[in-house]
Amino acid sequence: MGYTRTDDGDDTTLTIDGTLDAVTAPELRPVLDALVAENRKKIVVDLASLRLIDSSGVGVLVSLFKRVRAYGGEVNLVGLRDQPLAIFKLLRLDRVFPGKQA
Amino acid sequence: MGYTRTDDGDDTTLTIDGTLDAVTAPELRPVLDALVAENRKKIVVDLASLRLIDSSGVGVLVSLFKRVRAYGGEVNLVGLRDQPLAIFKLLRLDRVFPGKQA
Amino acid sequence: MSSSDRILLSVPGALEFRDVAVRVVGAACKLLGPRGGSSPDLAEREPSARDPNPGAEHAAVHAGAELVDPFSMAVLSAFSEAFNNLALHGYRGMPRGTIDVEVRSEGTRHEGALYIRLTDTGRVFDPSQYVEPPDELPERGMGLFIMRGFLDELRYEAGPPNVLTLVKRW
Amino acid sequence: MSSSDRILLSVPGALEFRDVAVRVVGAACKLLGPRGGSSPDLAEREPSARDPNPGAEHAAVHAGAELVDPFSMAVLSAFSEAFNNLALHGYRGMPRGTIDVEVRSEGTRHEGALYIRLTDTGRVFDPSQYVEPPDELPERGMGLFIMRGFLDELRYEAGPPNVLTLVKRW
Ligand SMILES: Nc1ncnc2c1ncn2[C@@H]1O[C@H](COP(=O)(O)OP(=O)(O)O)[C@@H](O)[C@H]1O
Ligand SMILES: Nc1ncnc2c1ncn2[C@@H]1O[C@H](COP(=O)(O)OP(=O)(O)O)[C@@H](O)[C@H]1O
Repeated sequence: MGYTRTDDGDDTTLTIDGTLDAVTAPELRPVLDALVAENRKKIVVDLASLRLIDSSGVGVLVSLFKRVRAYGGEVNLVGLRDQPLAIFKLLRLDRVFPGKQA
Repeated sequence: MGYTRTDDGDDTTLTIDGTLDAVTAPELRPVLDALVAENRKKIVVDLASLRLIDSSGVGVLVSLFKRVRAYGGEVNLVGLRDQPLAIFKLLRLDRVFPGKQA
Repeated sequence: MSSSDRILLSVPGALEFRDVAVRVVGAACKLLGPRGGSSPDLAEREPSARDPNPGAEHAAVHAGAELVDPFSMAVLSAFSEAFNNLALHGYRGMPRGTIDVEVRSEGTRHEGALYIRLTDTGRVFDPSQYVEPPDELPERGMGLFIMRGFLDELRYEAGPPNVLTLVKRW
Repeated sequence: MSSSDRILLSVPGALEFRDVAVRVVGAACKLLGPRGGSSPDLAEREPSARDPNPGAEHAAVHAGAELVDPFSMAVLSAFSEAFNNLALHGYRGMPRGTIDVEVRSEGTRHEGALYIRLTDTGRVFDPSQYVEPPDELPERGMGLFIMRGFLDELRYEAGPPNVLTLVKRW
């Protein structure tokens, strides 16, 4: 799992690639906690290079979504495809998260 | 294993990528036999994208080398690196085949 | 390729061994699954299973291809959750044992099934007893839901050793 | 990670299963080898073994990284030849059995060894009886030379089952 965070004024783009799973999701947690601590209001998570996600990976993204929503911000997912898209569809989360699929 | 053959007048460049091993070397044999049947005299084998070679893979390249040399042609290897380079060095074939390493 | 072909893997029951297990199951999907074929009548199709297209082979070597093919994708997603649960819950606070994985298949080109047996010596946990669906915005409890969603059948025999079998048909 | 950790794989003794075996041994080099560490004093190094650099992880996931690291490269090159020989010569004209692979390691961060045992039920072939060096422009007979060149030790116990052990120290 690798990530890059890019801030552009109020907008933050977080690009995550590789595998987001029980091993790597804890490594991403501090990055997400920082976004929440800084009250970032417009967050785009780009998953076009995400190869594999599991329930732990989904868990950290849902947790980000809920916390950001709680202070009135929004999280958009873009680029979902292949295995990650199938998981989001199965969990019916593709409709919860706004954002375009790849 | 994948390959591309490019002819440019008398020169032929054969690029081999992926894995050249006991499974894939037999797939390459007809391609090499064709070069010999056509009496190609200046052959460059580009191995820069070759990831893994084993003794069967080395065997088909040596066989090409010997057959082409027999009718006065030459085979140059270019781009050898990583595992394939280590194998050629161990077998002392890096000195037999002319050609630059990557 | 014969229907008695099987692939066995045994690793310590810890998360850092999950990646190698996922790779083996990914390869097993190709070798024993609907494309690789498990029955003798599939043997003739084998050469075509090797893709002469360098890009495709590259993808296969690079372990990405199976995440696009829907059969492998479903199997790998379910298997990952099963492995996680054993490593994280099954062996929590217990002496670390192994997770043994056996993959085999049955059937013809047109119809068949892949069976993945996970054997562990951790605590007993029968997934059929756990039926809570995850809430609308779940942060946990999605693993079993994913397994059920992507598989045709989930069998459990309490041990020791415990045996969980994932069944995916084609 | 503890020194009793081991990875076992069992596949049919045929070439098409070589790729999955090579991948498992590649992963084993990382998990049990000099970087992954087999002794308790290596446990603390583990987080650094996970590379936070996305490019590097990409490479590792894509099974290419181990072919650049000299330890893994030597082990994988030797192992590939050993597997080939069993599939092509050991089981030729015999009922196809399995090739069982066990990888374990011993030692500390500074000094240790990786042991790869290949067990088969094919014909008996003691590599120490085969000492012909390949000729200057060899087309075959290089496999054992490669194994000897890249390993520290090659052990053989005639069976059935036959056990060939590849030893690589660090
Ligand atoms: N092998 C197991 N041993 C013990 N408990 C388990 C096992 N697998 C699952 N569980 C229990 O079932 C619950 C639901 O599992 P799951 O749906 O995979 O979600 P998660 O692991 O995200 O909590 C877990 O939280 C755990 O309490
Ligand atoms: N497991 C085995 N069973 C029987 N014969 C073997 C076995 N391994 C190697 N041999 C014999 O030893 C010879 C040399 O092997 P090797 O150096 O690997 O080269 P190659 O396989 O290219 O001929 C082989 O040609 C074969 O006759």
